[in-house]
Amino acid sequence: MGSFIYKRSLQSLLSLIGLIVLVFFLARITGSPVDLYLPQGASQEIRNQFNEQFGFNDPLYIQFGRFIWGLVHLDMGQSLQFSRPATEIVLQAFPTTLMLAAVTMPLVIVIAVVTGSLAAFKPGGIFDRLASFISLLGASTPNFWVAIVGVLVFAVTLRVLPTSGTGTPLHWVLPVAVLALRPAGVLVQVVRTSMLTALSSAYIKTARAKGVGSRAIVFVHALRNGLLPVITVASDQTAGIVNGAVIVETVFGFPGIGKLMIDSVMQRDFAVIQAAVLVTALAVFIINILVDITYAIVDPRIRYN
Amino acid sequence: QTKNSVTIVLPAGPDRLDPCETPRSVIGRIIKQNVVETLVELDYGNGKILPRLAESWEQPSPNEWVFKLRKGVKFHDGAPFDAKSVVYSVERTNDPKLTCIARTKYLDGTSIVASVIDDNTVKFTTKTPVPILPTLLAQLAISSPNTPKGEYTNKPVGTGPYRFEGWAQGASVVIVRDDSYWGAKPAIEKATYVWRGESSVAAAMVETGEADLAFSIAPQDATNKATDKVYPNSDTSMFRLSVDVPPLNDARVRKAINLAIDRNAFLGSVISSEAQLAMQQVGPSVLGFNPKLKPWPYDPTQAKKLLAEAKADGVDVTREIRMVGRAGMFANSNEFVEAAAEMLRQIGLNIKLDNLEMSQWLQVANKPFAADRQPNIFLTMHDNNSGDAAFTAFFKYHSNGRQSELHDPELDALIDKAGTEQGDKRVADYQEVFRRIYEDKVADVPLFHMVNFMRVGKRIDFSPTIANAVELQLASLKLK
Amino acid sequence: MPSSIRASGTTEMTVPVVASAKPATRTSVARDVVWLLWQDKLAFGSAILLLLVLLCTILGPWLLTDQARAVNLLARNAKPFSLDKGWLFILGADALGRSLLARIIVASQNTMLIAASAVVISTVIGGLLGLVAGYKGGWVSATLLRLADAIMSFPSMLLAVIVLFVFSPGVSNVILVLAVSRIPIFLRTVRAEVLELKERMFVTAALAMGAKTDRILLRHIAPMVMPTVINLAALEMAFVMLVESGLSFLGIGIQPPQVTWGLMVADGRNYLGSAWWLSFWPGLAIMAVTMALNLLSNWLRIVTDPVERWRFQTSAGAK
Amino acid sequence: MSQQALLEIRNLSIDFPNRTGIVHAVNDVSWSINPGETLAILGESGSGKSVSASAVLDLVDSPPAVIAGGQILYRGQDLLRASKEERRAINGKKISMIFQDPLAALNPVYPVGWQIAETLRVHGVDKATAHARVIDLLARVGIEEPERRARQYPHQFSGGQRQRIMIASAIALEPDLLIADEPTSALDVTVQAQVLALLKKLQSESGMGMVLITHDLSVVEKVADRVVVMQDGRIVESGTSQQIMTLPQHPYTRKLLDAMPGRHGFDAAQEAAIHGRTLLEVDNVSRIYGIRPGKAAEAGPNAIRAVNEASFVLKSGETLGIVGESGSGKSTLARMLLGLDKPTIGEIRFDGQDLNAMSAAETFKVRRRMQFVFQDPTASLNPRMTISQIIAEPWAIHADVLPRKDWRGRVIELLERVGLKADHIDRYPHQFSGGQRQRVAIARSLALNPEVIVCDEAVSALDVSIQAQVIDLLKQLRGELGLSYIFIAHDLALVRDFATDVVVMYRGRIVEKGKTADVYNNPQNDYTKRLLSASTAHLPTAA
Ligand SMILES: Nc1ncnc2c1ncn2[C@@H]1O[C@H](COP(=O)(O)OP(=O)(O)OP(=O)(O)O)[C@@H](O)[C@H]1O
Ligand SMILES: Nc1ncnc2c1ncn2[C@@H]1O[C@H](COP(=O)(O)OP(=O)(O)OP(=O)(O)O)[C@@H](O)[C@H]1O
Ligand SMILES: [Mg+2]
Ligand SMILES: [Mg+2]
Repeated sequence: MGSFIYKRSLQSLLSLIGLIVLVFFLARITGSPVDLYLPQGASQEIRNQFNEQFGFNDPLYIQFGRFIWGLVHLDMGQSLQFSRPATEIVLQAFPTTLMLAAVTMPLVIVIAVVTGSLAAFKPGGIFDRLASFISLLGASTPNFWVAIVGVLVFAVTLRVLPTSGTGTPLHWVLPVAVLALRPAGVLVQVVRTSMLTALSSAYIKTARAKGVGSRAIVFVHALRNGLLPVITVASDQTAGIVNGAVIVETVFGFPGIGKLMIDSVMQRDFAVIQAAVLVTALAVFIINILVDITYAIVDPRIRYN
Repeated sequence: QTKNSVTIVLPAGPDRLDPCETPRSVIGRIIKQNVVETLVELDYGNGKILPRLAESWEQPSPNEWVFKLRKGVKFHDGAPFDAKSVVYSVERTNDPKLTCIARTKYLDGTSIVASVIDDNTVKFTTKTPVPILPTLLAQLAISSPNTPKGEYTNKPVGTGPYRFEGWAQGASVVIVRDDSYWGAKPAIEKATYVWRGESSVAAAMVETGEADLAFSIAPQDATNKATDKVYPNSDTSMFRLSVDVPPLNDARVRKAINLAIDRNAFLGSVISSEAQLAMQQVGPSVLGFNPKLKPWPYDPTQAKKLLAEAKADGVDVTREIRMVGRAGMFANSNEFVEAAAEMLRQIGLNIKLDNLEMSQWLQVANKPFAADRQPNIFLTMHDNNSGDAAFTAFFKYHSNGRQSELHDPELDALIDKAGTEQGDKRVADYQEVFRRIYEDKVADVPLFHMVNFMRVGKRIDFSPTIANAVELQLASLKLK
Repeated sequence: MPSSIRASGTTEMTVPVVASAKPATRTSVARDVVWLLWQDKLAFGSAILLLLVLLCTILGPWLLTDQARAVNLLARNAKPFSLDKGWLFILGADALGRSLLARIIVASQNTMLIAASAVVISTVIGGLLGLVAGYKGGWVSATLLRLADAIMSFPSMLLAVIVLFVFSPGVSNVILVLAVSRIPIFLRTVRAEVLELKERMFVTAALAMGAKTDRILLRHIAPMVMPTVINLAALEMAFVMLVESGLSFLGIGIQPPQVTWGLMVADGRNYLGSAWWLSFWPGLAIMAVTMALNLLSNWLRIVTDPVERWRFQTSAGAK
Repeated sequence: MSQQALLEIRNLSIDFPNRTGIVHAVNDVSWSINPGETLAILGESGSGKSVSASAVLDLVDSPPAVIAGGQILYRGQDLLRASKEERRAINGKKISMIFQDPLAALNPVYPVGWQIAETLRVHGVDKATAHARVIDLLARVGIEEPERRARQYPHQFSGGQRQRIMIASAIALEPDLLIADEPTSALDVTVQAQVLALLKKLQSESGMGMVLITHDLSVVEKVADRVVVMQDGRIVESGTSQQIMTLPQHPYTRKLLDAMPGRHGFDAAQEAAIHGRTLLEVDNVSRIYGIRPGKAAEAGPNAIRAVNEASFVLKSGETLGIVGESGSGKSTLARMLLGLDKPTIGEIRFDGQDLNAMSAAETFKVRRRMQFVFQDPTASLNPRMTISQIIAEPWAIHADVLPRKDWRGRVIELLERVGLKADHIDRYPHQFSGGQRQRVAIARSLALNPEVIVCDEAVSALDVSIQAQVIDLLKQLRGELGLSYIFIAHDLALVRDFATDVVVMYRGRIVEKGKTADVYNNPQNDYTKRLLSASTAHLPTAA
């Protein structure tokens, strides 16, 4: 196991570097930031000064060299927008998104596993129909729409929740619900499908012959066999939570990394984009290593040598 | 929430809180005249200059201005407000290491130098005569001499009625009343600024009492007459036409476009009914505004006729014309351009619509223009909240202006001249500039002087004005 | 009444042959599919709905483009369920007074084009790479997976924003971005299944018969992963429509006068407080298509699985 | 009490409704069993034995199956009327079952020890007791190192070992009634004897009734008190074991008994047929599990030497029987012969060429000449392919063998040769009984007219009459085409009938090899002697 993690981390490091290089160039071909940071009527002289100061005058390979040199010294550069180190900005925003994900995903997984399994137990039954309908509803409603309707209904009309912002646990209810909606919807479907397959296997008959109760058949025997695709999709949804976070953070005014990322692209704040991608990528790589380890734990036939 | 504190919802959060950036509304609305003050204050309603930290001023020679400072004022950190601190602020603002907008937009090209005459007297020297120097100084916030030079600060220290308390990145900024303030003690003790991009959420926050004031909400969210108040935001929207590129180089085509857009139909639907039809780039409160210009009627028949005439003269009126908008330029701006494009298609023009993002939009907005560009109908929104047409005329219409499509030597001369005048002559010259552009050249398609809606909570007694486009003096808020 | 047939071993066993498996002519296959669909009423309804949408995508823009574009500011946000302005306004009008019904029909083309192309591209590429990554292992797998990780760690919104800033936000670029950013999920899902499937005895058997890798992957393993993939693809259709909508929310999606359901929802959200129908109908369209695709994919999963197919083929299955 | 039967099945009928008709899998079947008694169900493959037995434990899936009528009375209580809860309490505790297909029947993701303990735990035994009991049970069914192996997963066990794990799980709670579906088909005779003795002992201790579904007549002879014979979903004959074995009435029963292997002498003609060249050479081959590839030297305590320094030669026309203890490495050896696994040490040569040093193209050619039938028929058929697709697959792979238009005809021909019908051609594997599936696998192996067929327990799931039919077919092909076989089997009588040469394996090693007659008549090795003496086959003296 140790050597597997070591090897994986090494590979991940390589692709992380590749990713960062890609982001560096991609970001830069979206255009120069100079006009965004200066008044529209700013003179050529001032514009030159700006470019000079931030090194945008230099050829791209020199800028790249500088970036790599900084990276080696763990310096991701200064944010143009905030005039502070990009790393600092990103690390301030990241915990909020991480918290959102850490609250949302376990919730989603528990809901999905329970609902999906129960639905698969009696395919075509009332519960199955209802669960499928609701989960598909969740999977196909735009989250910004839900967010705004949520605010209008729960905060404005019913007055049971605050509209937006952070602070009390109540403030987290709507954002988490909005964020959970799609992953939960998708996962319920995935759990249901793979449970159907697992439940039709021969070993389920054995368990029934042993007198194992239906709950244990579903949650002990079938679930673990049906878990591989569920883990895969769940990890994808976890990584994708940043997408939902963009919307949720925008609507609810959460100071997270999702909105920060989009804003910094809009603002051509290259250092922040790079730092943000690095941080999310790191998170995703860690998730994926954990996922692979989970595969092997869940299914003993999969071993990494 | 305690009784004397308020929460204010802004449409966007600040990226830094440096005093030298106060002309930017994301920053100015929080700290300008609240935390940091200026020597003089602009009365946005009529362009008059009022004393603030300076008690009086005079212009001993064309290139010199002398300002007498208020006595006994202290910065929040205890440093005395005196001539030295003013000089320090000017030097800091002029530091080329910072892109302070006070310098890059207002002081650039003036080579302004401040010097101490005595503790309470400062002299400003400029290279060339700057008749509107007090107007410029209304944009320059004075900050404590302990503010570091050569780098931005996020902890503004000024002389204002409020002290900067804290900034939670991405979440909120808090300022609290400073009881040692030199002037009258405002009613509000503490203000918390938060920001929400979604207008409906911002409006909801005030409705539910989570906030007391939402700075700008979309017209369709302004559904409550009692709380939703309209104010001109000093923005003027306009389609700029690429007058050099066929078929827009033909005045008849440009006239046809002006005639084909049913501006009145937009009012009360996509655009607030409180917005004013515009005939020029600056609003009525700006020095140089020409009140005599008449709006274009909506006359598609006439427009079609003009196009037919042009066509008969060999102008290719069916060439694809690119209409460029910008997502979120103003509330419903996407809908606006869609409808406008449709109106132009109605008279037979071939319009392709592009909604660009800020940076791309700037690329099209600014010179150098692409050599092989398509004919452009380019949506712009210009805000002149400095009260003087100088900040508009040159930049938008002079041959050397960065966003000017025109190169008319007579107009250039007129603009140059107006810039050096003072008083009524200055007003008259600028009015002539705008008339010439509008009537003679038909250089663009003026649209509206825009308004914003502010939702003011029930606890607060406040009516917004054009000043609130860039600042919100908490002192003017009254609790009911 | 179905005839009774006796089960037996060697000697006299006469078991009915499943009709669909006969060396079939084209019409009988079609009839069979319809018959199988009819057995699952929900799937049947879904198929009808999708056919309808298909019809809209083909004919809609051709018939209704003008009506979908005609601005009438007087009919701004006209209420639904009123025939005063003609049947086209039965669903109400949008903020520029355009018929919502006409717009939804016209928008179906771009919406489906974007969603289907993006999903098909990512399914095919992701699926094939996943097969290879799962089956081959070693450095091939490692490379593919780390590439997938890299794409995955680039939030699709961010990728979309960057790419659409560099290139123009036209239909094909939107498709490209969405397709690329969805490849990893298919790759990883397929790979995970393949890891287990390749250990199955029938794969070993095929190997021992001399089957080449392509045959093993395409004939033996792919059909086993298909249900999962189809199911996922149906869900991804919804996701792609929603991301596209999200891009419009951020102001960088499809550009008018092009229109998609996602764009309509995004535009309509400004009026949620005052005119719910603007975003509701296109949202409903997205939902209905998602629902239909998923019901159909569930049906397909059962039909393609011989062990499950009895549900539609026996008289008992109807119970 | 004593006059009340432990379990009585009355007029049971089970149908599989199909789109075009109904398959009557079980038709008006009645039998009963008393405590302490052993009832053997004999019958043709596909005659409804497994389905009727599954019904007792509520394991027929309905739908698709429909229980069309009848009663299943457990101590007078009609199980078909009992609630799910009541049946659950009976399942595993009062009545338990050993399944025909032990690989599929074990959950792949849980350790085997856990799975055995589960039976105990769901019926209220605490964890520690259960664990101790599991270890004890594993030891009793002959699994060595039970502590360690209890922690291993099903895929790490050989076919026979899995079957024994199933047995351990089924007898864990000492049920009233044990239904054993082919419980010993994958066991070698010594282990088989051990297991049967264990079951007998349980019976005498606790009065357990046992329903034994089997093809192995020698087992029936040895343990059954009464026998019912099934054909076509019906009972065609029933009586005491003695009656049936000596005085069969029904023609089918008679056919069965006639087909019982080992009743004929060694076939002299077989030996005469061998004049071939060397086809396969196994040269000092070892396969060690649990070490890193290429690190044979560092084999630690956890390394399993599944095959240990094995060597033998196969000539064309020869049939090499491999017999031996369950878990002695026979399947592993077969896998290596087919190139599916690589020897850790040693070399396997086909036609003089090292299998593992061949180019892809050469391997491809060899694969056409060497076919196989695996131990586990269910798993080796792709569940999504029809029978015709499965059998035609070799032609799809080796494109030049047969033009596509002839496939269907040839498939039907092959099906008929292995005793299946043309009607079956478009069915899917799950629609067959265990024995039928095995025949499909055999048909497939014949498709390419290979030179060697490696048969791993190829006929153990077949009833003796079909078995005889298949063996006859194989013999016929051997005669006609000079085919060679590697024939792995537990049924010593069958090997004796069919093989020209025998290799005996014990704990991964080849302990004895030679001509069949020599080995059978004059065994040298201790293990071989034990094996032969444990064999219940009646061995007449050589002709
Ligand atoms: N799902 C199904 N659909 C249709 N027919 C089926 C299905 N399952 C089983 N059968 C048929 O039911 C009959 C009885 O099968 P069963 O498994 O009981 O045979 P068996 O006597 O146990 O045979 P074997 O000795 O080969 O295991 C067979 O003819 C089989 O083809
Ligand atoms: N993947 C594995 N990991 C560890 N041990 C294994 C693995 N596969 C097989 N073994 C062990 O190797 C030994 C030989 O197994 P093999 O399947 O060759 O036995 P066999 O002779 O075919 O037995 P049977 O007659 O019961 O089928 C067994 O002890 C088995 O437990
Ligand atoms: Mg059976
Ligand atoms: Mg074996």
